[in-house]
Order: sequence, then structure tokens, then C-alpha cells
Amino acid sequence: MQFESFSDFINMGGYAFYVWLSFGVTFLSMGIIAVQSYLKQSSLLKAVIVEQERKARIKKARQENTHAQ
Amino acid sequence: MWKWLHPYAKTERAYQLCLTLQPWFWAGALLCLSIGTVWGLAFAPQDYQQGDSFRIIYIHVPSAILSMGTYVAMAIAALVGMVWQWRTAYMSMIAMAPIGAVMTFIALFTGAAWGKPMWGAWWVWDARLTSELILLFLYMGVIALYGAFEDKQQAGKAAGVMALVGVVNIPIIHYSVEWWNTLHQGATISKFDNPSIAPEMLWPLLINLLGFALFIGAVTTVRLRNEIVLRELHRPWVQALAQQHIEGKR
Amino acid sequence: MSLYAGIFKRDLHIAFKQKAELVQPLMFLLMVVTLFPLGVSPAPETLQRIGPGVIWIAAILSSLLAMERLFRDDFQDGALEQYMLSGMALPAVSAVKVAVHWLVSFVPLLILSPLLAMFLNLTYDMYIALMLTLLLGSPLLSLVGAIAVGLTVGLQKGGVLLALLLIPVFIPLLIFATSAVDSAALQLPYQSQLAIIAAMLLLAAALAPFAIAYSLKVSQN
Amino acid sequence: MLEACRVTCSKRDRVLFEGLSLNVNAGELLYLRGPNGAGKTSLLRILTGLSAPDDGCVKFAGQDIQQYPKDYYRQLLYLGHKSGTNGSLSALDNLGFWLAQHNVQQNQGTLYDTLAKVGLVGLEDVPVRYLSAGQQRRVALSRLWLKPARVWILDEPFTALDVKGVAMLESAMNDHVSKGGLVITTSHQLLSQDAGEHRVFDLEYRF
Repeated sequence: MQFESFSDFINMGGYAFYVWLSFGVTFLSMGIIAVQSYLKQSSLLKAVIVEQERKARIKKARQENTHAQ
Repeated sequence: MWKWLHPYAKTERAYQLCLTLQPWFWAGALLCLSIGTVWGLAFAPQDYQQGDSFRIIYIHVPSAILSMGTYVAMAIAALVGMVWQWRTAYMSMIAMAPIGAVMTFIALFTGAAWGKPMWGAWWVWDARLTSELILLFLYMGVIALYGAFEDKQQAGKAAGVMALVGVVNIPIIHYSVEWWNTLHQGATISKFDNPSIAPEMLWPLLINLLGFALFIGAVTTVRLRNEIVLRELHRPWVQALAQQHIEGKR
Repeated sequence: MSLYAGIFKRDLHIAFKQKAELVQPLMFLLMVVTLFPLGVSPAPETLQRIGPGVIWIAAILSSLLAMERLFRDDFQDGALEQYMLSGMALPAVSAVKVAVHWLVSFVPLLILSPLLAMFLNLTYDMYIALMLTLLLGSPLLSLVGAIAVGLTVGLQKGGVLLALLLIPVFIPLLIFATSAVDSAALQLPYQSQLAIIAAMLLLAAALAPFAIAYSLKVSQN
Repeated sequence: MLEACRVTCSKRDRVLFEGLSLNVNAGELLYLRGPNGAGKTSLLRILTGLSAPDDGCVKFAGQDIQQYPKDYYRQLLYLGHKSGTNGSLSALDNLGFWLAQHNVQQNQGTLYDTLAKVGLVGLEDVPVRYLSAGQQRRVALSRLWLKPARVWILDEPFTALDVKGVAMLESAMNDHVSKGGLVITTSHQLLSQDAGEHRVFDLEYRF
């Protein structure tokens, strides 16, 4: 372990701000892109269901028209 | 030629492939990233010159290498799409583009944060940072071009051409920026060169590199599955999948 | 009042549906600003000296790109006709549309300005002056630009013509804005320049909507 | 009710019509006929007040529409060649915003019913640019049922409509006229008897 105490580790030899900022931003942006991909996935799957329902409604309306004629 | 690869041209098989690969990618990425980061932050030795700010190298170098690597992978996917007319190749190309842009952003941010203690300014027109910034613009161009088309088939081909044009230009940009930097060397910027890396510093770097690569692989498989679902919205296997997903959720 | 709030909501709604069209002028601005260190020299002092002019010229050019979006869609799909027939005052409608356009294309530019200031190595109080001039100058760009857009919206090849019409009109704003930032660099007071820009803005805010309404009627005819 | 007195219009220095007078009363369907380029659209645009005539004036209920447009516009519904709907918005949003601009309150239910009446079931929330030309025309036409306007000025409303659409529109015109409304329309196909009796106004081509 390169540092005597945990507070030394946090201090990072005086460069704490830059090191932790870089690591923070890195893992934050990686987290964002990963979470966004999963949110997109669930919204897409919901969109599939919406498309199915839309098709059913259109088909039903078409049948009613042909009967009404 | 490459018969064994052919079945993956069909989207459903590619979807299944992604599903099987994905958990391995995630496991590998989390494992390598945690080991590499902890090792680099806590156990690797200090740099005699820059002290502990040097530890940013364990994320700056992997993200810089992989930002270039993802762009090359994107270009290869575009080439495969063009030569063998594989729709999944174009889809994987556009699936990779956003993560490549994120990697480039990470490389830029960590490079700037690393340079601040030494140069005193948050941004300096250093050769590598400048070519990294231009790479980000290349990524933005490909993504914007893909988004501009209504018909995603056409969008894939157009973005593919731009990816290939970009990949040919990357070395040209790199060397011209290097030359530009040495040309203005007198411009009071100390050349920031990589200090020689001792072996015990190299290992965490390589592990982190693998970690980042596996992370890119994992997110690419997720985004590729999204692209496949988006493009095959009306196919029965996708509708069955969506039903499963909704039942699973409920 | 709720009528105009309806238009405000509609335009914001459309703007968010066409995000790409809003991001592209900003990327153009960022790229033009990055060209200068590569073209001129990366030396911090040179960049600081040419910084204000570079940022303002790039801002004007990128605003010209985004400007056309103001009435083009509404004209081409006939929504503009329906506005005119809705009994609402056209000057008020154009003022609301210019407000939405300012909100949607110039506020992101203000958010991006710290990055530009960093790229061109501007000092802190130079950045403050830049922010103030952008805050006062960009609505002026929108208002005056909308008049020219109203005139050229009927023409198919309106793009370059729009730039030819607007660049001369934007020169006074460019002069006062850059001189404000330069005097901030020398720690001199720059309130007078800001006051002139504010005066120009108030004049435009008072007269431009009527001019825009008239130019829309002209191109509608 | 709607009266044009000695209206003149010239486009690119070619006089389309000169000193043209026209009077349409409530409960009347005027069918404006004329070859291409005769100036039908220009006349309609002058009648709506979108473009001002070179001279002469257009009066609605005795008031010049250029001076007092407000109450004329409350009663007017104009459908031009352009659909007036924004491509990236859905049919529902387009109609909702249009109604808000024209100060007409309609709840979501009537919007869905009207869109169903014009045969757009299931396509209400799709961005309009994904619809076909005929469907986009139907979105524009659904305004006829949504805004209680007495004056309908329709510029070639039948373009891109299929047979069912044409029949639906003609019966709508007939109902509107029978309820005391006023319709001025142009079209390149003869009006069938669904549209009820109508007066024809011919506009010759001037060289």
C-alpha cells in the first residue's frame, strides 16, 4: 500500500482534487452511457407493444367500416 | 469465405449472440476495472516527478487508446457492411459510435485534468489533446450524419462512408498536429512526454485497458440489441421478446 | 395571453423534436473556434488577444446557420398562414417565435461560452465581459435576424442571401462587443459599450416585431 | 355575407383578374371553376385576407376585412394547398395547438372522434411526416369539424383524397351549407350530387 493512512490516500499527495475529479467524471460518464442504453432498451420494447396495439386498433376500425358499408 | 460468421448477419442470430456475450463482458469489465483502478490508485508506485497526479494515467491512457480503437472498429464494421452487405455490421457500427465519443470525452477530460497541475491552465493546445479533440469532432460527424437520415438503411451506408473517410484521416491528422506542435514549440509550452513506465506501473494500466475494452464491448452489445429491436420492430420474434420483457417486468 | 403561451409551447415542443438541428450550429461554433489555434498559433498570449473577436465572429456565423429555422418550417407546411388567419396579432406572434428561437439556440451558446473562453485562454473578467455582451447581444441577433429571415423565407435559395443581408447589420454589435471584452482584458471599465449594446437591443425589441410581421406579410403574398 | 367588390390582382405584372365582383350569401356553395393559372388560388387568398388585392376591397358582413379582420377570422376556416401541420408533431398535437391558436376549446375526446371520422384511427399520435399525402390531407380536413366557422374557403380540398374521402367531404359541405354556412371551393373534378346544388363561378384565363 503506497499510502500510510487512508486520509493520505484521499489526499493523493496534494493532487486529490484532480485525481478524484478525473476518476469521478470517468466513471460517471461511463455510468451514464450504460444506463442510457438500458433505458433505451426498455423504452424500445414498450414501443413494440404500442405498435402492436396500434395495429390491432387499425385492423378493428377497418373491419367495422367494411361491416358498416 | 468466413462461412462460420455468416449466420450472424441475420439479426435474430446476432441478437442471441449479444445476449450470450453480454454477461461475460460485464463480469470481465467490472472485475478488470476494479482491480486495475484499485491497483493503480493505491498500490502502484508514485512517479518521481509528478507524484500522485500521475495516477490519472491509469484512465487517461486506456481511454485515449480505446477512443482510437473504437473508431477503427467502427470503420471495420462499416467496411464489412459495405463489402458483404451485412445490416448487422452497420448496426454495430452505429452502436459503437456513442461509446467511442464518450471514451474520447473521457480521454480529453482526464488529459486536461492531468495537465492542469503542470501547465497551470485547464486547457493547453498540446499535440495529443488537440488530435483527441478532432477525433471527438469526427465521432460527432458520424453520429450527426446517421441521425439526419429517416431511412436507417441509407443512414448506415452514409455514416459508414464517413467512418472510413475518418479512419483514413486519423493518422494524417495525428502527424500534422504533431508537426504543428513542434512548429510552435517555442510557444512556451513544455513538451509533455510520457515518463518511462516501470513494469509495476504497466500492469494496472494493461488491466484497466482490458477493463475499458470489455466495458465498451458490453455497452456495444446492449446498444446493438437496441438497434436490432428498433429496426425489426414488426418482426414476430421481436414482439414475442417484448411480451416476455413486459411479463418479466410485471 | 394564453394564445401566445400556446405558440410558445408549440415551438418549444417542435424544437425538442428536432434536437439535431439545434446541436449542429453549436458544434460548428466549437469547431470554428478550434480552427484558430491551429491556424494562427497556440501561444496563449496570441489566443488571448484574438479571443474575443474569434468568439463573436464564430457566434454570428453559427447564428446565421440556425436563423433560417425560425420561419422556414412554418412557411413550408402552411402553419404561418394559419397563424395569420387566427386573429392573433402577427407582431406578437413573431415576438414569441423569436423568444423561443433565442431560448433554444442562444442559451446553449451561453452555456458553451466557458468552454470557448477556456480554449482561447481568456482571463476570468474577460469571460465575464464576454458573457454580458453575449447575453445582451444575442437577443439583438435574433430580433434583427428574424426580419431578414422573414423576407427570404419565401425564396428557395435563401441561405447565403440571408448572410449577405445580415452581416453588415451585425457589424456595430461586433465592434462594441469585442471592444467591451478587450477593455475588460486591460482592467478598464466597459459599462459604456454594454450600454450601447443594450440601447440597440431595446430599439430592436421595440421595432423588430412589427418589421418581422410586415416582412412575413410581404413574403406571404 | 362575403362580398368582393371590383377586386384586381396581378402576379409578376400579369393581370389575373380586374374589377371582379362577387357576392356569396349564407347557405350557399360557390364552386370556383377555371383553367390552371386563371388565378383561382390568388382570388381565394384575397378573399381570406392573406394577400391584399391591388385595388378594390373584400367585405365580410359589410366590414372591410383588411380593417377589421378579428371577427371575420373567428368565422373563417381556410384550407390551402399546404396542410398547415408540422411534420415532426403528431396529428393530435398539431390540431391541439391549432385549436389553441384559434381560441377554440375542444377536449381530447372530440379530437379522437374527429380523427376516427376522417379514417385516421390508430394514427393519431404518429408524427405527421410518416403519414401518406392523403392521410395528411385528412388531418387538415378534420379541422372542418373542429372549428365552428361559418365561412369555409377550401383550395382544391379533394387533392390526394380517395373516393371515400371525396364523398365524406362533399357530404360535409352539404351539411354545412344546409346549416346556413358558406362554402367557396375550387377543384379539378366536378362536384357530384352529394354536395347538393351549388352556384358555379367561372374565372377565364387572361393573356
